[in-house]
Amino acid sequence: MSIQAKQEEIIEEFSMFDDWMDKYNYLIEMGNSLEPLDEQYKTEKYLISGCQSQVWLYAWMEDGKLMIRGDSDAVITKGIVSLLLRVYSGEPPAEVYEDDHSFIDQIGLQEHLSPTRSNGLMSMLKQIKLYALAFKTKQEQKDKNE
Amino acid sequence: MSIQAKQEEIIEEFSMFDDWMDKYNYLIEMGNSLEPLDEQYKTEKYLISGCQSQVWLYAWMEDGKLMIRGDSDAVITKGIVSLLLRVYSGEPPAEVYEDDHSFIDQIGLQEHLSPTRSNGLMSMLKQIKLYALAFKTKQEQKDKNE
Amino acid sequence: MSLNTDIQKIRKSFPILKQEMNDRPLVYLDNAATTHKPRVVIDAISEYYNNYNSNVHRGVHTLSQKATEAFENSREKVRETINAASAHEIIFTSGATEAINMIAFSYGEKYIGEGDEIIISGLEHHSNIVPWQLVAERKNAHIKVLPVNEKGELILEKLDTLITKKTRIIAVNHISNTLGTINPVKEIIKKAHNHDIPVLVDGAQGIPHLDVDVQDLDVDFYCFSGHKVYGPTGVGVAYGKEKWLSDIPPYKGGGEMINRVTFEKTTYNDLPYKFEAGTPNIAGVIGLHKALEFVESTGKEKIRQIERELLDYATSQLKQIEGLKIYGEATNKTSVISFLINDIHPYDAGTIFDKLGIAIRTGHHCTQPLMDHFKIPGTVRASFAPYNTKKEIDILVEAIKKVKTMFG
Amino acid sequence: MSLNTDIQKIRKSFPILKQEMNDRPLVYLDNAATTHKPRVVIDAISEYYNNYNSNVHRGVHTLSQKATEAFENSREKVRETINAASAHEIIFTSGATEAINMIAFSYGEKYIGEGDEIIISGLEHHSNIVPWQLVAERKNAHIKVLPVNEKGELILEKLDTLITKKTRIIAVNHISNTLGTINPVKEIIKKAHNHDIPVLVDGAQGIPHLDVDVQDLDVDFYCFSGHKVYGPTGVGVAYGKEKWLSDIPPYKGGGEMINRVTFEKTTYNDLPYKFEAGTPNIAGVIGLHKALEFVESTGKEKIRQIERELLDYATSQLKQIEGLKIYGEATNKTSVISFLINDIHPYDAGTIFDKLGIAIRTGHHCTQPLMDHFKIPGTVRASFAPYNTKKEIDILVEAIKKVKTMFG
Ligand SMILES: Cc1ncc(COP(=O)(O)O)c(C=O)c1O
Ligand SMILES: Cc1ncc(COP(=O)(O)O)c(C=O)c1O
Repeated sequence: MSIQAKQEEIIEEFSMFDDWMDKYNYLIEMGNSLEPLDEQYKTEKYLISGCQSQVWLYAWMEDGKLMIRGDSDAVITKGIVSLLLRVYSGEPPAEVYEDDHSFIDQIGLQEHLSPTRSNGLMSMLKQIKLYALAFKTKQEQKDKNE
Repeated sequence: MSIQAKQEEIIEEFSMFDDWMDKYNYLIEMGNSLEPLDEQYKTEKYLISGCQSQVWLYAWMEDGKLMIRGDSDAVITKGIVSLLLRVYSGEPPAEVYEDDHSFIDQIGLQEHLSPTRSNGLMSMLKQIKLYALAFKTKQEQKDKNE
Repeated sequence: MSLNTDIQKIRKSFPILKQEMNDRPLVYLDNAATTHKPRVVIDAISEYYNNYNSNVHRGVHTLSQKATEAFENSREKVRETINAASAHEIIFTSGATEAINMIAFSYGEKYIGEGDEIIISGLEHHSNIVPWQLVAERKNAHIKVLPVNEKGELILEKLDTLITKKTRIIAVNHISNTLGTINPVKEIIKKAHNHDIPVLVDGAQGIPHLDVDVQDLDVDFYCFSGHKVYGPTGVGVAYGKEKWLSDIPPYKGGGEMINRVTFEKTTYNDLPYKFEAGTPNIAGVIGLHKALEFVESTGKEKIRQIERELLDYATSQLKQIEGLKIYGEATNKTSVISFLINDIHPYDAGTIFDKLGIAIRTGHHCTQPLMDHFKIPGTVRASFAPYNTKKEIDILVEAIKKVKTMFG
Repeated sequence: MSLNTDIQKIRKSFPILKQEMNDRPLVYLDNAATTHKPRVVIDAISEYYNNYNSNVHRGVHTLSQKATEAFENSREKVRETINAASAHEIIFTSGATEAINMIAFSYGEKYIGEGDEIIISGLEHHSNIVPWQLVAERKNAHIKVLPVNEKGELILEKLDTLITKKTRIIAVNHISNTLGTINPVKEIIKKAHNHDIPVLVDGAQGIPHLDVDVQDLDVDFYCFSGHKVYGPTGVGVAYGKEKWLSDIPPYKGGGEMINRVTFEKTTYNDLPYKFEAGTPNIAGVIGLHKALEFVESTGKEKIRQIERELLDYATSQLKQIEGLKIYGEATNKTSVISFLINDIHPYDAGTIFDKLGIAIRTGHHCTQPLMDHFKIPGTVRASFAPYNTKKEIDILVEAIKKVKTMFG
């Protein structure tokens, strides 16, 4: 499924919720079912700064796709990590890099987008884009050299 | 003439002025006719701090009376110095020390009394009282010893 | 009068309390971070700008005189409030943090050298830790820490063994912002003075709740912020005994703090100006005056009585919630409750509280070493002011139950 | 539109201008000391306290988010105003004085050592002299002074001979507060950078009058105060190039400026927070935003045009008064006139001006070395803002004539 398609799916899922409680309960559910990050990656190196809770994001390339794993010590944050992973993990880095993450707005989590939010959704997105850019550049270099 | 009498005289003089201009012109006149302080006393030691203009006050005892001379580089300030000298110089230090300088209020110069006024009328009064206290104490000590 | 009548009367003075947050009536339980401002404070600031805005000191004109008088009257009000011996022992700063930095720097320049020791406590706010670390680093001195027991109280007996011939100063807060513990600063000062060691008390949380008498405490330095005692942001106070303030070098250089400047040699102004370089926060200082008047007219005794009732009520209600653990159970504490619910992350809880209209602080509250002591990443902290109500505590209790279910 | 129509429109924004002083309409000519505040600034402060007062950063709740957003939006506005490359190069301080002290301390800690040299100019305000003297004293470094000519201009050619291999920094103001001289800071910076020497510009008087583009100037540090640019008291800005700010150590320690605190080791937060210890002047920062918007919507070009006309008119009027001497006749100057009337003491003149409703500054204007240069104790200084009128200048001229008669 493309980034676009996955985002639309999520928007549809969230459109079913009438109130914030249901939405947060869903985020919590997703947070609780997030596959835990291997302890070896829960280090300073993978820590996203500027969050009230700790968030780690780890990424690598597999068959030309950007693979991401992440974790947090707070459940709502884990839920958000889970959303981001669902959308971006397994996609070509170039597409991840170019996406405008407008779905966040559309599922009513725009309040989390403010750069001053201490949950760091903005920081997470930034980190994912940085990973994408790094791998994209690497790949382009490789393609050129071949 | 007693401190009290001199103050009453000044109050009467000032009561003749209808507006601030006449009052200030009188202060300026007094300032201009103030006998200049001997240069040897225009030093750091006799300088009153906290004034926008420089003010020096020098005092000594003569026949049991507190004698004061003073000067300033600003004329209005000199006028005020002149007023103070007229009232306090030549009087017994104990009386100078105890006077409540209420005449300042009554001649409409109360605005100069604020401790935050940078002309330092308050500082001048304080210094005169300090001189009075010092000489008064000295005299009392002497009287005791005799 | 009943408690609630008193509270309702106080609430009327605070315009912000009519606000909603997330479509619910605002329940503001973040008073240890900053208190709200009564109308008199807000009006005093507007009035200053509308009627007599002017730079202070050295201005001959009436506007400047008016501003200067209002500014200096505030200094006198602060003096009276903490019963300082003299108004020139009151230095206006931009806040408690700057006040502590100023003393740490200036005292440190003169009295702290290589190998010397500074004692702080395990309960301190970063603002009373990092300034000392900066001095210690610059001077090659050491920090020693007075430890905390499981109830969140200082272990006073340990002080005797910490004090050595190399101890140069002791810095401790009056009240812990995270736990609410009221520290025995008078005893600490007495012990310190027995060894001729001065004491700085971080009164950021002390001033809003306690009667502070710096002469009775015999404290050497006392620092606090305006914004935590119903006053404006950007203004604080460093009180110091005259003998110290005249003795230690200035902190910042600039306008007002000098007597005479030449390129070769500069002489400093008298106290308090020696420590007040540059144009001060005039509006802030004037607002602080009104805030202290507000506290006085409300009555510190009344404030404490309300806060005590709120604390007792909240504590008993929270204790009934299974899985809720309160951090900080000092015998002598003020209206702050830090807690955790099961193993729910404070951030998760805070997010839901916010949705329910409750403004509450979560995290380490700038006391990471204390969090390390309890081996937790942070807490949820409810802190009460005399405009809070029992009903608001009920709302908090309901919210906690909801959080428990959501993350259960 | 005529000049006067423009001025009248601007005047309407400033509530204080309706005040009387000593029973006469207030003629406020003390704008270099502090400017008045437009209604939008005063209202923004009340609005903050009435609607969303809260401590900033790290608060999960909506109130704290709102305050933080307003606070950070102001930072972005400052960035835009001076065209900094990045918002995190904008450090909020309590004023220009603190900003300069901060840079002098932090830069000095890292880069100034024994025998090193600091160049300042003969036109400096005490706030850009004393901080460097304090650093020089601590580090055993020396101050060298770029001299001033009789017109009150810097003698730029002398800079080449002052710069040596030991020069570590050059600090100079953008505009002299006493004389109005606009200094050739761009040339100074170019010369300095040829020798890899950074430059701090004291922009306290620059920001209200000039278009400042820190990237175009290529200036390393630029400092100013809010209260001199129609903003609140107690807030200022230190701009620094990222490379410097990340490089130099923090100035104050406390909340917000840290990343992680333990008693053993503390790591500092990213820019700009590393330099913003403690609760900032939130209301002040929010008010500054509105002040900069006010300047923008009025138009700097318009402001300069009005000020230029007022300056030209006042200069020509004052020059016609016999015995009046103007200090500061730089070719490139802003709306400040310092003068003396015969040998009448500035204090005497100021006292009479005050009685006539004119708020004007007298004294050394915190530039004693400059007064020494001219061998005078002080001046009378009239400084104009775009809300001043030609009529007010006429009132000043009449007052000067009266002063001449009274002390004649
Ligand atoms: C040129 C200059 N530099 C620095 C300052 C200091 O500004 P503040 O007193 O606002 O810190 C001033 C203000 O008088 C000034 O005119
Ligand atoms: C105990 C304590 N000390 C110091 C501070 C610092 O105060 P400010 O941030 O107002 O400078 C605080 C505020 O959080 C505090 O609670």
